[in-house]
Amino acid sequence: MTVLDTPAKEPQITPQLVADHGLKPDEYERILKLIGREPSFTELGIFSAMWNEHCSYKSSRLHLRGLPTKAPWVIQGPGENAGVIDIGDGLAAVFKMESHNHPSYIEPYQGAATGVGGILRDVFTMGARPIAALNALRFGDPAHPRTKHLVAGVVAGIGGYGNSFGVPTVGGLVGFHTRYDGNCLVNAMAVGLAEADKIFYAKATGVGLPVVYLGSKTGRDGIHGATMASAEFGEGAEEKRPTVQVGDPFAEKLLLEACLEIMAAGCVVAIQDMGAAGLTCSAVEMGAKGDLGIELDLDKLPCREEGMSAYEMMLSESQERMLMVIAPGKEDEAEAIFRKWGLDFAIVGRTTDTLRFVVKHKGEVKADLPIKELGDEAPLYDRPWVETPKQQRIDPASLEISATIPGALERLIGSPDFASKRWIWEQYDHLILNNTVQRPGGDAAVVRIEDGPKGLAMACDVTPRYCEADPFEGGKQAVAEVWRNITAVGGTPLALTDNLNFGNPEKPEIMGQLVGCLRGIGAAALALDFPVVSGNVSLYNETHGRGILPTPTIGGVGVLADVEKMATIAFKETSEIILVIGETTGWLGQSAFLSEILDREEGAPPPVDLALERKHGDFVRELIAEGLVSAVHDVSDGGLLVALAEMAMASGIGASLLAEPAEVNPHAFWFGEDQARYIVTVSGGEKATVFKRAESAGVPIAKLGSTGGDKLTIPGERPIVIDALRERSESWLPIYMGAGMM
Amino acid sequence: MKARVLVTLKSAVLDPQGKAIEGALRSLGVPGVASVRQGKVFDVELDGGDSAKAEATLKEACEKLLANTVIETYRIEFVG
Amino acid sequence: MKARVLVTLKSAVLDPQGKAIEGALRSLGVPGVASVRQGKVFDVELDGGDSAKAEATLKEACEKLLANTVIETYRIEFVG
Amino acid sequence: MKAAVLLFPGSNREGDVARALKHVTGVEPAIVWHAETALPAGTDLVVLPGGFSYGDYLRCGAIAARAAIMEAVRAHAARGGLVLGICNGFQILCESGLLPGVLVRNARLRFICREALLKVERIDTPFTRRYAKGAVVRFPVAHGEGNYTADAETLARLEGEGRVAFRYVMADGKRDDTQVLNGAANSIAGILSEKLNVLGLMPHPENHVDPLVGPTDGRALFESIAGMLEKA
Ligand SMILES: Nc1ncnc2c1ncn2[C@@H]1O[C@H](COP(=O)(O)OP(=O)(O)O)[C@@H](O)[C@H]1O
Ligand SMILES: [Mg+2]
Repeated sequence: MTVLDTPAKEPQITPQLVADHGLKPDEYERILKLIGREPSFTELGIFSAMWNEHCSYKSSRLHLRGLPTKAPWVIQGPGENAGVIDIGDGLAAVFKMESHNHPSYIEPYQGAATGVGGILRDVFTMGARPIAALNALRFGDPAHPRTKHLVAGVVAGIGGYGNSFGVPTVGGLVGFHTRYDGNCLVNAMAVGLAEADKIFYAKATGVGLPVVYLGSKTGRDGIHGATMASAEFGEGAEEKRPTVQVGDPFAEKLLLEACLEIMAAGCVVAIQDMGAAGLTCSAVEMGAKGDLGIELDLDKLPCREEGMSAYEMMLSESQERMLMVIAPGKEDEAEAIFRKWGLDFAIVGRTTDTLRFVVKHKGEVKADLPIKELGDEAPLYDRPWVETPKQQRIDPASLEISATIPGALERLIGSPDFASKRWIWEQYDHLILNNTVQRPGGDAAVVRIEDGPKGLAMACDVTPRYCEADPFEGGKQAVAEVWRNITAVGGTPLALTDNLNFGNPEKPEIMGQLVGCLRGIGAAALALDFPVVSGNVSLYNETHGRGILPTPTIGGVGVLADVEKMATIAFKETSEIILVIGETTGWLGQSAFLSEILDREEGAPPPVDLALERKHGDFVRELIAEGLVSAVHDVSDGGLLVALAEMAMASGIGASLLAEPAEVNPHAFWFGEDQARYIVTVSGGEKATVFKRAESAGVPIAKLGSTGGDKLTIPGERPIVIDALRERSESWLPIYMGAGMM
Repeated sequence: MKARVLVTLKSAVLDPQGKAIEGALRSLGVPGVASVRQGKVFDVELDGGDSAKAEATLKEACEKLLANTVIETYRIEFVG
Repeated sequence: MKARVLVTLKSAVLDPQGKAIEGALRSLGVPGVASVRQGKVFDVELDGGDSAKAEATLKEACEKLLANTVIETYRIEFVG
Repeated sequence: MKAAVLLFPGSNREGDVARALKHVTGVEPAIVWHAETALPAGTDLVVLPGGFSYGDYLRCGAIAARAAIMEAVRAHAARGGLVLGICNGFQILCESGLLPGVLVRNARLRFICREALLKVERIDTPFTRRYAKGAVVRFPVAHGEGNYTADAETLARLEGEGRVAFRYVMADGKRDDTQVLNGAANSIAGILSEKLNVLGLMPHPENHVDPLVGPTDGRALFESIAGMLEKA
């Protein structure tokens, strides 16, 4: 490939080339107006990177503005590599979630691995040491020919990267639905710990300071899918420009240690990882945020391959790289640290006072652009959208149900969405760092901070079925469920990160889903004092014109004052009283029961009363803190009986349940998905106290039964043997993955 | 019938293993190694002796399983 | 100068990866594969053009690092 | 007791083992960089921690086994000094020839992180003297390549000389080589050198020392070492 080496042979800027860069004609007009001339080839590449959906959020930005992002404990909200919250004792939690959907579909192992790599880098770029990782995965129908291959590859890739890097992967979610057949979702979340007054930012300060490149060398990884395919690059282009990057967790681990070491040594003024759109995005961001210009000399760039052009260097998405502005006089110290860790270190540019982004290569100026306008003047769309039509509430009496209650429970527990995900999380090292106080399988993971007693609780959730039926309620529900899960372990929820996965925003219905979900997320975040501190948007998740289910994954972090007081879902003793907090009306619309047992995805999803969420959650958290309850589980999809079964399976202790109240349809009572509910157990001695407390707090509470035996029994129904239930739960995934897998 | 399938990373794809091995050889004092790239080799025994059929089988195996053509290329050789 | 080093498991050593591939190929409906064994291949670029010296270098590389002779054997080939 | 924990590029459980040593013995171990050529003076115990040294590229432990510091470790072992290799550390010990055999990919080809039951095969070693005779303990495993393999002759010698220190067992306390979680020959989880001063084991005793995060069966291993050295 010599074509790109000689400037004379750089492609002509034609309408086709502009289109291949994903720029619309009016967007190109905007560029011409902004710079007053035709852009060079390299400049066109830079614009395409800065103005694509991924970097500019041009379809979502307008609506993201409505999210609540502030609270007294928020140190850094959206706008940096990750959000930062104060967790007391001089410490901060740094976290974010990010998608790697498309690469994971193409190359599941590397796609998922580099997704994990990217989010870990976002966290340690801020000066935090990653202490936990989570992942939210959505696959197509298990029967779809590609699903098994994707599950195997994605899980191995997440484990392969996280295990080697040395972060415990402590939680997440996995769901299956035919609407993800052509677009799996891989949303990775990382949580780090830093000293609250030692957070590092992308904003550069100081003129004439060295801009330093660190980490692995630059190759032709991931350079622009669209341009790659274009004819100008000739034969063999594909061989030369892989769109999928290969992750190197080993290099990332070294990069982590080296970065934290030079940060501690006071060498770093500003730092930005090279993620999507690599050098372009990171350099522009550092300069623009600091009101400075940046001048890069690409002759100094450490390259993995020969003959790379300026265009390629600016757009490469090679992994495990960082850009920094180094403090005056600290270059040698910083370099020595990087050399010790065996990483590349090169001064590739300097800050200027010109507010220009200048790129030089082989004695030529390849780009000279106004740095602030590159970001600030990016297109912003108020795309047309239509509201999702409301659906009717489903009346349980109208349903024809042949399944018995025990039969329905067994089917649900053995179904892909509910079956145990042990096969997956056992491939993740969830114990490294020796702080995992609550392992996978509970409501939220809990990770001890340093030697304790404080801990962080974290969880991610979303119910896409709800979001599709009613984006606003679905958005609220996703936030509420995360908040509830953190509460259920005894945590005080502090802040959330969101990962908005949707179809094509140019379709008004899809845009309506995005807008609706964001409003719901905003409303819930506000009502629950659970601000949004970071996030990511992934649009165009569509195949053959059909979008995925709207999937705004929410990841939340909360704090526990004392992990010894943490609650878990397992029943602890026999003869304890089982109570449900919150009201059970038997809401079956969009429930798992309706979908899995009756094969209908219909009706309005359960409404979320945010005031009740808060009241009930605060009440449960108090009970936990005072040690009044022995087991706690939030009630979410699958309803009461699934929650009870999970508590029983986690302990091996069964329960004798009372008959459902006469006014509620039995199936609706046991499987309905009313929100704002928790199941708790108390000893006989504490029952009166808890009831009295509930009454004075105005919280509905009712007895469901008592623990004991090795079965779940409901009057008039066949007993459900816990061991057999557990066997169903544990066997689905291994059997599914077993046949013919590598 | 015996065949050998070589699966290697495309030339522009990062090969972290190869890179680590280069470094190790250098520090072990093995001289003169300019670069190393690591791949996989599959020694395959096939039923029957029809080499055209065997080639077709192996090609199918590569496309479906042994190689991910997004990042890897493969080569089929007959050994005897 | 280019060379290729093949590192394969000794025949007495169990190869679970090979076995898994056999199974996977069968369930994918690829016919006629009797057995598969997986190994590693290293494509090595060497400085200079002296093939005797290159061979010595590679032998040293294999003995010192590339193969674990407890379970593996190696083979050096020159490609051109 | 003076302990030194080696640090290779890509090690990642060095902090866990250092913390466990501190927890049990009250003394912070020294962290020793792989490029050093000598151990700190007076080192009693060398620990090769878990992790993915050099990314586990090529073969697990292969590149680290050739690191500069390993000469010093060899000399320390030859003098009868204690060496403990956990997980990747065990792999490094095998690759360096300090222990026989090799650890290959788990039989089911997947990484596996879970609690495992182990039988303590003998309690007359520097690493196990604080365990009860015939004890069955619970340590977590977290590895993708922990499948211990050696030729028949080596296995026979290890068994004959009583050099298997820990063995995976089933819930009933008995070994079942057909069910062992990673496929290890003779259900071997850990082996000793001839002089019993070098122990390599795949599971992680260092992750089971603190009641807040799980069982505490790993403590006795570190207590054994510490107690042994105090007496000496
Ligand atoms: N849905 C969202 N909600 C809140 N903040 C968001 C959302 N999407 C993106 N952000 C914020 O916008 C900034 C840029 O995001 P992104 O481009 O994904 O970061 P990076 O360049 O690190 O990958 C980040 O601070 C991120 O937290
Ligand atoms: Mg970032």
